[in-house]
Amino acid sequence: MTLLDIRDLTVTFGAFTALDHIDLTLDHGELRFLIGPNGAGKTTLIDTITGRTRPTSGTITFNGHTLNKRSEHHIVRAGIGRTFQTSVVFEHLTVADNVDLAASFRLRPWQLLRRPRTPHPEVPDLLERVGLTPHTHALAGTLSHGQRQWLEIAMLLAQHPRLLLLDEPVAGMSAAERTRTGELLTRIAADHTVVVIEHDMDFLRRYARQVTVLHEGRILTHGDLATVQNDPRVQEVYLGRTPQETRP
Amino acid sequence: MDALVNQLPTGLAIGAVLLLAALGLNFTFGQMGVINMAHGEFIMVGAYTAYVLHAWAGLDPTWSLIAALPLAFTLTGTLGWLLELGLIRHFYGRPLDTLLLTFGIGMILQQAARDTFGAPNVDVPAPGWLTDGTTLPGGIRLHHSRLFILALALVCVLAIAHYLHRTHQGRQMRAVIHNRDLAGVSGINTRKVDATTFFIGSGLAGVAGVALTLIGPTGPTLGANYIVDAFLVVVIGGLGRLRGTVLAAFALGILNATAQAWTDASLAKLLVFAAIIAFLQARPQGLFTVKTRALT
Amino acid sequence: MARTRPRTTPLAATALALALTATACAPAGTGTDDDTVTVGLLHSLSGTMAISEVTVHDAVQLAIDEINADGGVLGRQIEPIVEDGASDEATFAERAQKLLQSDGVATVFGGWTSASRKAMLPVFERNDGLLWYPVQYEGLEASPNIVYTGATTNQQIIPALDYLREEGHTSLYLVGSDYVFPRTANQIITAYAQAHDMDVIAQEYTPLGHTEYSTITDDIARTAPDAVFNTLNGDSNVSFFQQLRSAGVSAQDTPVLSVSVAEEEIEGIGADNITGHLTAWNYYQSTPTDTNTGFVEAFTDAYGEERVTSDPMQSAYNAVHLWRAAVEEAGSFEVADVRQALDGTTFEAPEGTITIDGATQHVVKTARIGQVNDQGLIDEIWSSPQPITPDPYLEGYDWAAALTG
Amino acid sequence: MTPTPAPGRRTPLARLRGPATFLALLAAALLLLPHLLEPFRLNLLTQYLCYSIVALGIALAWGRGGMLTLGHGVYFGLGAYAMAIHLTLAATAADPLTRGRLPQFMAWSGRTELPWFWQALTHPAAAVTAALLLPAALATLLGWSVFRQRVRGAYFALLNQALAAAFVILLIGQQHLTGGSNGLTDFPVFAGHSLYTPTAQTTLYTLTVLTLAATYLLLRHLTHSRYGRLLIAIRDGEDRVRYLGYDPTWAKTLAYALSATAAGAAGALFVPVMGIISPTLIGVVPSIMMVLAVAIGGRDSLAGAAAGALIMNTAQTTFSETFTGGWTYLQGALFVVVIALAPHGLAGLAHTARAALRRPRTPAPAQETATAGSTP
Repeated sequence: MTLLDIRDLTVTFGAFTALDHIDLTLDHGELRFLIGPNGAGKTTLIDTITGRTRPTSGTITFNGHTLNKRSEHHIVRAGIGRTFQTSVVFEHLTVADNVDLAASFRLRPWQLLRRPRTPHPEVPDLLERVGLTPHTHALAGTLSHGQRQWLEIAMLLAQHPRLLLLDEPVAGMSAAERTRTGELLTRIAADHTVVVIEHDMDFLRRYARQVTVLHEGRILTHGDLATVQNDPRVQEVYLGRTPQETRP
Repeated sequence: MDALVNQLPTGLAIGAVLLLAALGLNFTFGQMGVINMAHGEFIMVGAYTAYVLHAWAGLDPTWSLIAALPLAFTLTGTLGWLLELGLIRHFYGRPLDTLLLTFGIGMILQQAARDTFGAPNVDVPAPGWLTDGTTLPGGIRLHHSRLFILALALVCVLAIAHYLHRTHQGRQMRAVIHNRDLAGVSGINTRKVDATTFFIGSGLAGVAGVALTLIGPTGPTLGANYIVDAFLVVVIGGLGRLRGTVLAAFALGILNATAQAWTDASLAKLLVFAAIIAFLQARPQGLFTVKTRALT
Repeated sequence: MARTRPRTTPLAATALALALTATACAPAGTGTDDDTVTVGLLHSLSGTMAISEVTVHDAVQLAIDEINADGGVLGRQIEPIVEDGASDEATFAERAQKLLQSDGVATVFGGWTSASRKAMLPVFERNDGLLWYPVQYEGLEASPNIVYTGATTNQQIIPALDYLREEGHTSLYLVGSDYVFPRTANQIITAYAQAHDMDVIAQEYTPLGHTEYSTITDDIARTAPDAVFNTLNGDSNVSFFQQLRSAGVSAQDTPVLSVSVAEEEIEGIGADNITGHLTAWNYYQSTPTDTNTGFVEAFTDAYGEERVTSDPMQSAYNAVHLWRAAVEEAGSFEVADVRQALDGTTFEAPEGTITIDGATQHVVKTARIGQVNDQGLIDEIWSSPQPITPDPYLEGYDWAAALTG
Repeated sequence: MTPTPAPGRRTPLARLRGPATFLALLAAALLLLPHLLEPFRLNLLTQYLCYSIVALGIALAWGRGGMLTLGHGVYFGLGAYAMAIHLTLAATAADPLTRGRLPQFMAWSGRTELPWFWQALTHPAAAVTAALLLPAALATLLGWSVFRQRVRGAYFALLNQALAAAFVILLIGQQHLTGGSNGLTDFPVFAGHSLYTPTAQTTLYTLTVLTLAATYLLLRHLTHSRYGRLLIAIRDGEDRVRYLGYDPTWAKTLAYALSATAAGAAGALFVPVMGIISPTLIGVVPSIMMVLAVAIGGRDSLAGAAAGALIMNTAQTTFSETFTGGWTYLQGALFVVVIALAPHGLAGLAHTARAALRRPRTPAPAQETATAGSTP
């Protein structure tokens, strides 16, 4: 059953075409990896789905509703959550408050104005899931890079999205942190639809099932990891230029 | 329509003054995001440079005007450079703190001017050839001092455009603005570029100050009178866009002149403010925008 | 880094602040003892108005020094308590209150802008103090707690109009800063013009501190009025005269009569730009009286050769002498007694003999029209036939009846 | 970086300390000071406390919400003018000589009848309501329209500044409605009571202290609600907040409007206390001064901000009485030093000093902060 349906999506910035007639569908419960060299349009695609960038033409349908002209917070409320390449948690709030804030967005405005006696009931459980329980009352600004990414994932889960879009969740992580994140992802994917942008080939090999390759704003190919890896066009795209394992 | 044509020279003249005052901000605010509230006081320092050359060094009005332009540029540029070096560079990324900080600096500079030159306005006589005007056939009067300021503003714009696009340093500056980290790893000394940007931006304030002595009072609060409008010009033009600043300055100038002809100067200012709010509804980022992916 | 902070520390800071305020509130000195009498000097020594008010402050100081050298008032030396109005009306009111309540001064010399006077007025009325206000103003006021030593409208604006009419200038162009004095003055001018067959071609107001006058100067060049009546304030005059000149308007064809441009402003405007134009005051540095020669000499001796004297300075200087005369007449420093003695008090002032009119507490004075010369001084070219009795509400002028409402 | 005690884990004593200090201060301010201070000083203190109320609002909008509002003079002015217009009408009606006539400046500006918005303010209750609602309405309108378009940071600050400049021009230009640059002055009565008696001054003082305390409690409640956290989140990452499903527009508009209302209330109190309101009290520079007082006191502490306004105004009076021109240098230097070296203001300094006293010679390793929850 289709959850997200993108038809003929084009995004241009002035003379530059970032996305060029993209068609893409995602089914319920899928774990999809999105790869491609720098400038392929991966982040632009996520930005466009989440309302950060406006499509020049084409339609995005989520769960039967068109998202084209909705603003970011409406799209979140419709059930799409995302993270960013550089993690942005609220450094001056505690870890628990970060998650609590993410979990409370469905409260009515006047409910927000009340002084909370206890944090949102789901907070301890969510922190447990991402392994941040010992840091519950620490300021988010004191977390390490990996911990911040996990906090972001916890905040994302707190929103109960139907679709999670993760932009390079393991970039800059240590090997141990990657493993932990990978396992976390697998668990999450069991009951969510997840799209992951990732460069790290090793990580892909370990956790990816379905992979979509973007190149210069177009979809180059799509399939399971082995098929994609053996596609000569993909090899050319990646080998024909400098390897793009990491970004600055 | 007729009124508009009549008001065009005045509008251009007001626009040229705004442009001169705002050009420096285009560097410090537009390119670097630093709100330097002491910019107005730099303008004042430029004006007093012209005064000192005339009254203390005894140059005649023409020579003191000509000599004051480069001298004021260097002087206020150096002041700006020192300010950047001593204070502002520690506050990049905190524009609002910089704003308050430089307001304090401005207060000090203003009082210093009052103590050095006295509270009353001083006389900076314009050269004889600038105090006259020419009447065009249509009855439109061209003030020579205004023409001079317009020409000076255009020369500055061309010089800046040349610097940014045709010189090595200028290209480096644009590279730093476009992507600071990338420029840094490509071997550009971003600290040096910041300092240069601030030097030029502040120096332009000095040039504006010299020009303003031709049409207004020279006193300790000279710069403060222009600063609010000058910032609005940069906001409307779009941060860091030279084209935008030029267009916005003249648009505001003409709007002001037309509104003034239609009502009076007080209401004209209000109308202009309302127009700015309305404009920002349509173009919150100003006339010309730089797309960025940065998350704020 | 911002943090959610415990609330106790800032509250303690508040406590500290309160304590500080309390210490700052130690009781201050008292009014008079056997050898001295304290008076308040309250002008803007900082801020935008300092330009004008510092000179007035200096003139008051000069008068105090003269009187002290001459044996003081009722045998007591005058001890001035100087306060800074800081170009801010609230500060004026606040300092006036301090002078009257905490310092208990005998009288206060102060103010320049109408706004500062209006701000101080209730303070003086509430505490029954006495303020000496030295600047020409828009009239419509006669508080028993203020003595007005500058001109009211019928001693400056109306004589100026009389002069223009005598000269045959019947079409007038009005330019003013947008505040009380110019607006009121222009109302009077308009009513006067209607009653005397003169034309008011235009009335233009610009915000205080405005510097863009080319729209107006070009308009003056185009409409070619007989004269311009200028009520611009301070800085704006500089831009106005510069731009008027480059608009090609000359003093011969279209003289500008200014009521707020005195000797000390001419330096900033540039004598070149204003030579030949007219002013209306009651006193000029060049006013030919013996007292004036002495006054100018004493002033330049005290404050420097390059300093000039002007009407408001002279009025402020007169105020101190008038106060002394009234006190000595009353034989008392009490405000009620001094007020009783005000009527008829005279002083041989630099502008000539002046007398206080007890009914209005204004000063009877001669109106003078001057012309700016290329030295930056003003030459008297016309004066009213006799000293004019102050009429702040213009009750003696039929054509002004509609104005007072 | 010092850790923050978690709200839930404070000891009962710490729980008590805040409210106890607050009540002690309030009692001292209400019961002691009126007897200790001579009337003139009490009057000054009341004025300063009015600015403290403004500071509380700015601390909410700027310190929490990151909206640098350089135009709070406008909201202060709206409250002040609403009250001043009412008091002018009351003064005209109270004096048998002027009863039934227009205020003098109006007659002289050529008006023949009272403008409608003057008439609307005849009743004291109407004046108080307007003093609170007008600032709120203008701030809501302006805030909503610019926040919706995501105008923020420096742009917002500069727009506010331009608003202050335009408002002053309007007040001066519409002399026949506003009294022009002279402003409005001389207010002997309010609701039938003389304002010139010592009792009236003490009553005004009490009223100001109570308003300050109420504003403090209200805003403190808000900063401890989820809304307070949301504001901090918006300050630190407005775009990120959108992806949490919140619309920052209403949250920011609310904070801005509340802060404007506080300024309006302060303005309404200021007028009978000071006896004057005029354009120079509310223009660009006074507006910046209001913000600087908050910077000095500590932008992220409500009480610090209020104390900042009190201290700055006290210092202004004390120092400018002693050395007139030099005060400007000192003030300028003070701003530079505080913002450069103590970005959290005096409250931040006090906090650091207290922390240093409490834990002498215990170097705080960076890691410790990660488990900061248990630190007292």
